[in-house]
Amino acid sequence: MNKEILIIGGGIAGIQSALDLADMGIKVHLVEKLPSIGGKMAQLDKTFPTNDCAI
Amino acid sequence: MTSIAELIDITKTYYCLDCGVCTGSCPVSKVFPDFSPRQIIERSLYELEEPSDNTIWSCLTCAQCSVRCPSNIDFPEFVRLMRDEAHALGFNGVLAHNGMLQTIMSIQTRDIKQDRTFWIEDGKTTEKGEVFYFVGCRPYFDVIFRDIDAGSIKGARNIVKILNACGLEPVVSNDERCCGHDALWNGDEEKFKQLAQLNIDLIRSSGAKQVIFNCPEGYYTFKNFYPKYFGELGFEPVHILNFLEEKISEGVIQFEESQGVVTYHDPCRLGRLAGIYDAPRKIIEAVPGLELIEMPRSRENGICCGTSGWMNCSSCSKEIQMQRLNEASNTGAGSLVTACPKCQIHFRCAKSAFDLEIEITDLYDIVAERLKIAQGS
Amino acid sequence: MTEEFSPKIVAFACNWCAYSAADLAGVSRFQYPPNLRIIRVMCSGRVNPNFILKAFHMGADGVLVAG
Amino acid sequence: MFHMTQELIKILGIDPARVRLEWISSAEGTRFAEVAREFTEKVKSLGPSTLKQAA
Amino acid sequence: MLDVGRHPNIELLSYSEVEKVEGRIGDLRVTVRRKARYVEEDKCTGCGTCTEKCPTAVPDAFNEGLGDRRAIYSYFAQGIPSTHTIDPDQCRQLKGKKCGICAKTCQAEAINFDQKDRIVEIDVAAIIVAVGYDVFDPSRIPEYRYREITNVVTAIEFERLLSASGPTVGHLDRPSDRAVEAQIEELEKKARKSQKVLGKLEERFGESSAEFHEKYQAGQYQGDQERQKWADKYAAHLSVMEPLEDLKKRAEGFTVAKRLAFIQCVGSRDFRFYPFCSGYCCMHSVKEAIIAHEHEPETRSTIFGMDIRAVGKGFEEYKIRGGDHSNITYVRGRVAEITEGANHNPVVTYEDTRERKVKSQEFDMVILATACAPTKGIIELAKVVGIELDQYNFVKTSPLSPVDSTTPGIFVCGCAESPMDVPESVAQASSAAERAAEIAIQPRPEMEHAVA
Amino acid sequence: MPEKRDEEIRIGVFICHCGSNIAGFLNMEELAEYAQTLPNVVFVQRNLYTCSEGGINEIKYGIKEQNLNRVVVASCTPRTHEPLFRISCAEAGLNPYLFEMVNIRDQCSWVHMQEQEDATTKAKVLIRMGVAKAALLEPQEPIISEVQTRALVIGGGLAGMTASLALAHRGYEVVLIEKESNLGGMLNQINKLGPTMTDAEELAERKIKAVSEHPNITIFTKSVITDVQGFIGKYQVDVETESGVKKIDIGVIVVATGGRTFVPEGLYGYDGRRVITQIEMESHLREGLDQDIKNVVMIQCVGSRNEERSYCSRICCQTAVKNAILIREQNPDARVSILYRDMQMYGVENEEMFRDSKAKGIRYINYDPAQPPKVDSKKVKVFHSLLGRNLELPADLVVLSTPLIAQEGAEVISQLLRVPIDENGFFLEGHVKLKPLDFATDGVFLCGSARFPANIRETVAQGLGSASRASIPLSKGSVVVEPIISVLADEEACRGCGLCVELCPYSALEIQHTEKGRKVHVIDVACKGCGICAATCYQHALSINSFTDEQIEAQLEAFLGSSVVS
Repeated sequence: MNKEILIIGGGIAGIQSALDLADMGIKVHLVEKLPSIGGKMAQLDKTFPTNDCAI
Repeated sequence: MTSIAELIDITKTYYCLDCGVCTGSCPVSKVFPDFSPRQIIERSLYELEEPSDNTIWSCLTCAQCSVRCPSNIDFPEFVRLMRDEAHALGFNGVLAHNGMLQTIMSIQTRDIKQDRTFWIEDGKTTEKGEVFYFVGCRPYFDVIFRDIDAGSIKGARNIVKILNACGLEPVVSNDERCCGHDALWNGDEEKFKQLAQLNIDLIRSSGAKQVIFNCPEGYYTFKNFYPKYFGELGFEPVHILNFLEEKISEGVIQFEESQGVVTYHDPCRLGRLAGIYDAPRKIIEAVPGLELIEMPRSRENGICCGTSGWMNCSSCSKEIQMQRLNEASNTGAGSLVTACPKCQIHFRCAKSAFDLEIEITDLYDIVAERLKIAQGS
Repeated sequence: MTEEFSPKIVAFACNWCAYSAADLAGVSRFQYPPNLRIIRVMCSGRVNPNFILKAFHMGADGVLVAG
Repeated sequence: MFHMTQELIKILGIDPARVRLEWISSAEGTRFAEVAREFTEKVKSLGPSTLKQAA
Repeated sequence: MLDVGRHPNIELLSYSEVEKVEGRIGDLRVTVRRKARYVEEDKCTGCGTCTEKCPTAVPDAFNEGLGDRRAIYSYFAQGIPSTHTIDPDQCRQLKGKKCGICAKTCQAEAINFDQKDRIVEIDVAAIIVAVGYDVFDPSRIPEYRYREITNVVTAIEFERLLSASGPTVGHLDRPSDRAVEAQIEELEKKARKSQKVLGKLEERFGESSAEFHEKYQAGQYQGDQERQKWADKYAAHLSVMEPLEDLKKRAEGFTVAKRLAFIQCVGSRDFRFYPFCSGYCCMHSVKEAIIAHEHEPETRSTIFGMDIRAVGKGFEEYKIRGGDHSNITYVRGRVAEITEGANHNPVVTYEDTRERKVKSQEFDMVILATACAPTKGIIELAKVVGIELDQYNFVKTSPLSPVDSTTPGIFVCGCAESPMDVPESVAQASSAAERAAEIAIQPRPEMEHAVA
Repeated sequence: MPEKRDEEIRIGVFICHCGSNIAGFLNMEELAEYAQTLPNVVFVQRNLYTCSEGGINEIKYGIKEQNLNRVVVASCTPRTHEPLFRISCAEAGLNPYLFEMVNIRDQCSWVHMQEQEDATTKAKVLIRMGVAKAALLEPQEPIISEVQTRALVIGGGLAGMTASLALAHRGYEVVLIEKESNLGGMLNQINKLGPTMTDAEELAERKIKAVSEHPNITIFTKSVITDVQGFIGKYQVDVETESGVKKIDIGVIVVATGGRTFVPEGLYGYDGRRVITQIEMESHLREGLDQDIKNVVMIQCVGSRNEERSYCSRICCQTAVKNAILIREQNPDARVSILYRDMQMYGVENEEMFRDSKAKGIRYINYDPAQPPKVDSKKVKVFHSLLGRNLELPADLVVLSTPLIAQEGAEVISQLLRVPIDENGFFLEGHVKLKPLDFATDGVFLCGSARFPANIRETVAQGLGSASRASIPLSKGSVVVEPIISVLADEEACRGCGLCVELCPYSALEIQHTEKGRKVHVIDVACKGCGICAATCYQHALSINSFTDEQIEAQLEAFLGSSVVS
């Protein structure tokens, strides 16, 4: 059994860390203080330089 | 005397980002497009700017640039040090009134017997005590600017009246000297030091623990430059506005009903350089019936009255004063209130020259005339 | 035909883009006419030209390909 | 390829305006509704597909 | 984002905060407060019926206060989890008033006003701090008059105005115009009400209010108390209608914002606030200007900055493309002051440092590219987790171990470490995952040899 | 795949009320009645919330009790709920790919609130379309492919060494190949690393020692890859080493080939002696600067941000500032001026170093690219655009900041690995924002200046990050892919033309030489099921599981041929 990891913050960085670890088979606890994850990135309309959607 | 290289190190002007905030903020640049604090600094970094260059005398040292400078460059201080060096090399700015005011300052460095308390009349003052009222140059101004009705003496009387109303009998002395502010900003550090020393000795000998100012320049100079040159003073400079604000909140002072709409002009030394923005406004608002309207450029963004240190009273000064009076007039206020005797003189001068509608009022006139002594005090 | 003409429209929608946009339209309650029927594909690249032709052949009045 | 389809349709006597290609990102719920509305109106204005009647 | 919600290895503790961390690397015990949502997470289907019925409107934080949400809400439409939340500071029921409409509406019976905060304890081997950043509050810069001039907004506010899912559904309506429109709506509501009252009176007396009023003013109905009331009502109605008509006339002239100014380094590269460069703002502004131009081809943008920092892959090209095809002008100069001109237009005063001239220019809107500020909670969190911060309150690291905090087993990534843009954050997040995995992975028996 | 066509098709339709979100706007009774009439439908059930535990149990119950072999749920969006329902089917013993979802909420009740009758009709058609597709669904099995737990790292610079060490530390075998005779890459050319002024030589030595001593890492220097076959988990790579070609089985590949500095031949009088590049400056500083050098002028953006090379190379400004500081440290009297266009000192550390350099006496002069500086003997003439005047700066040494450009041989590697490079020759990641360290092709990863110029901090972060990404398939030991992928449905029909191979964005197709001739082969694990191949195949040979032509056409037919729509 692998040990578990805690991630504090559910923005783009926290999400990416969580997915990487979870995909490695490591159990992750993702703590976010707001009601939903997504962080600032979710507030962005589109991202440069490709102008595609942010989420 | 400091070399340019030392001066750059002292003021850290090398942090300049060449961003142009100073030039964009500068009231002088708006009138003289060639004047640019940023460029003066950049030139000095390459030794292209010399103390002999006239540019440094145009600065109003109003600190509009320095409070906005993202690199915290104290441009007024840079200018002051440059002027210091220029003065030592024999260069000076264009002195207003043929340098008469500077001469008066110089005379005060001597061993003289002044008669500057003639105005006191029925005010209660003393010769020794806890509280010293530093009157400043009002007695001289009153005479010099009688033609434009500077009302400087009236202002001094008002202060004594207010202090008396609060139960204080301040020390007022014939031996008071000019605070040295203008000498400092004219590049004459030596004169400043002589004047300051005489004042410090006088106040110490009076036994005062607090020195009350109504002149923003005196307060600013005592607060910042006296300790810088002379260390611990042994007494505390207090501005009358802070004193008044406290008395009002304590309920010691109240005002009679008044009416009218006024706007308030923040003097640079009082606002940007001493951070006193709220007190004058609270005082005006404490007068029942008096309405305060703000000008677009107020508080941190308040503009200079156009002249400083009795120097370079140029077309630029007049232009800035016109702008300001029009701005005040456009608010719909009947009167432009200020708390600095010099701002008042400059505005009155401009008003007389251009025949404008707006009144110019000393804040202490408002306070003293409507003063209502609280019961029992 | 006395009734107002109500066209039949086929919409091929990419799962990741237009289909999720349609979901968002739903969540946000944006109203639009009920004529269009979505066929979900994993990518608009899946839409063979023949699908479009066949849709017309079968009687579609319009075809929307939304990537 | 879409272009090709449009050309074919034109030759087949079907108004090319009956086919439409749109890029709608996942954040553009409004645009989806807008396109749906516009396109429905457009097709309505074109009337029933002639193909249908012949068939 | 969706993947996080349904990954079997991820336990999502949203609406939660870390309160305590004990132990050491490889063996940490973490206490987490799960704040009460007053909605049962396993019952709520996220259908949103409750929000339609909730009577309490609250400024919507996700939309930077530019729109409203309800006291029961989902943080944003596509949010994960889709579970709704009741804002205890705003909910009428929770504030002791009578309401409970949401509970009545919810067929899933998910509303639970008695829910309490829960404390959970988790044992972990390592922690990754990814708390991001806060947007610098530009009202700290008096010369930009952010609070006084409505058409001066932050870049993130502008982002919501540009967004199809935002409060203006992507139209660049100016905040000053939106305020007038809100006023019109308000007055129309009042007008409808008073019109209704007048309607009844008109029916009763069989003449229009206007006709009546003319006669009344001519002195016809003196002493008639009923009619005097009518006259009063009519006067009240007019006092609503007159400003309403004025506003409506004004609103006729409203168009979307077309002249945009973007101001760089608002709070960044500034000794008064944050001396560092926030890294992403220049490109963020370029992007916003390009998107604004896509929305409305007449849009002209001016980007005011010192160095336009276009250092990422494709960024310089993107910047130039913006200039060539999206009507963007780049001016070298930091804006000295923003004042308010006619029609609520912000006026920007600056020195064009290349032309060495001070200019003032009027815009429809000004967008402030605000600094990447450390989060407010970071100092407290650093204490709880036991890590050092740098002089600005970012988590301290070193260039050769860019995601290791000063405490073994605690890692950091994204803007909690320092300002950075999205790809750097993503790359750093993977690095932090790598470092954490090194601690979490228990070597399989056949591997033990290799690791030793 | 078992042929199940003979079996009787028994479809169960579950219609969700979603509280009142659907039931409040559609006539649910009518829907259920209508569903009952559809071909192959043997069971119809309505639920308040199909996704609730009760709803799920009813699906399971239906599968068992009603012998359902297809399940259709008419509710919300498959984007959020399909996985849940698929798992539920599987738990009841039904192949999860015999499930179909119909979205009557997001596409119907919520968007046609005012037109309840039309909305109900639309919902009927949507269910009819779903049922028609469901009847044609085939069971699918997840695709599982073994992964060799060995990584290949191409490039032995800081990025490659960091990635290798991380992977090796995690217990995986690493093969590290370097085309030069020594590891270290660009570190070998650098003096000190900003902003902490770490000694590059010392760092390189430390890293090389760690890599060389690690039992899990095999190093081949003076080696290049010459052939790559296979796909994620199962690559066969030919490495040409000094001792001949080695064939190595590899699971994942990390590209860390770095970049190289542009040599400014013919620019500003570049001669490598008095006018040099920053990288040449590094060796001057390493050896100790000549004390006669009193005036140094640096020029930024030499060979970059121009017509020919439009990008900003990200790290040259940092390098210049760092070297300027070091020059002043060695020759405290030296005047150093940096002529720049934009100082790209992004972030916390860079801006800090920039500021400090000013306090240390470095001076910055902004020049306009339209009026570039002129380098004469012993001086540089420049128009200071922010002062509006010409300056003449004495110069004993002129240092040109040139960009990092794509590595030699990057193109060859891109062809061998079938991963793209951008217009500047740097490798093109899977997504510029969201997948900076991945390629679109699974199994190949990217870090360091091979992607784009990166400083030390960024290089280390990316090295670690790419190790994280690469370790995911390694840690699983296998790759599991949803079977919604392309299949060669009609092998006869395929002529091996290769059009699909070219168009596939994920390199998931290849041409194989079989007994029947050239045939396309789908690399299951690499396929994302986008269907571009199936849409373009002239021969109709390729199909997509769960999105077959027949299924899509059945949906079309169910819609357009249906009688319920007037």
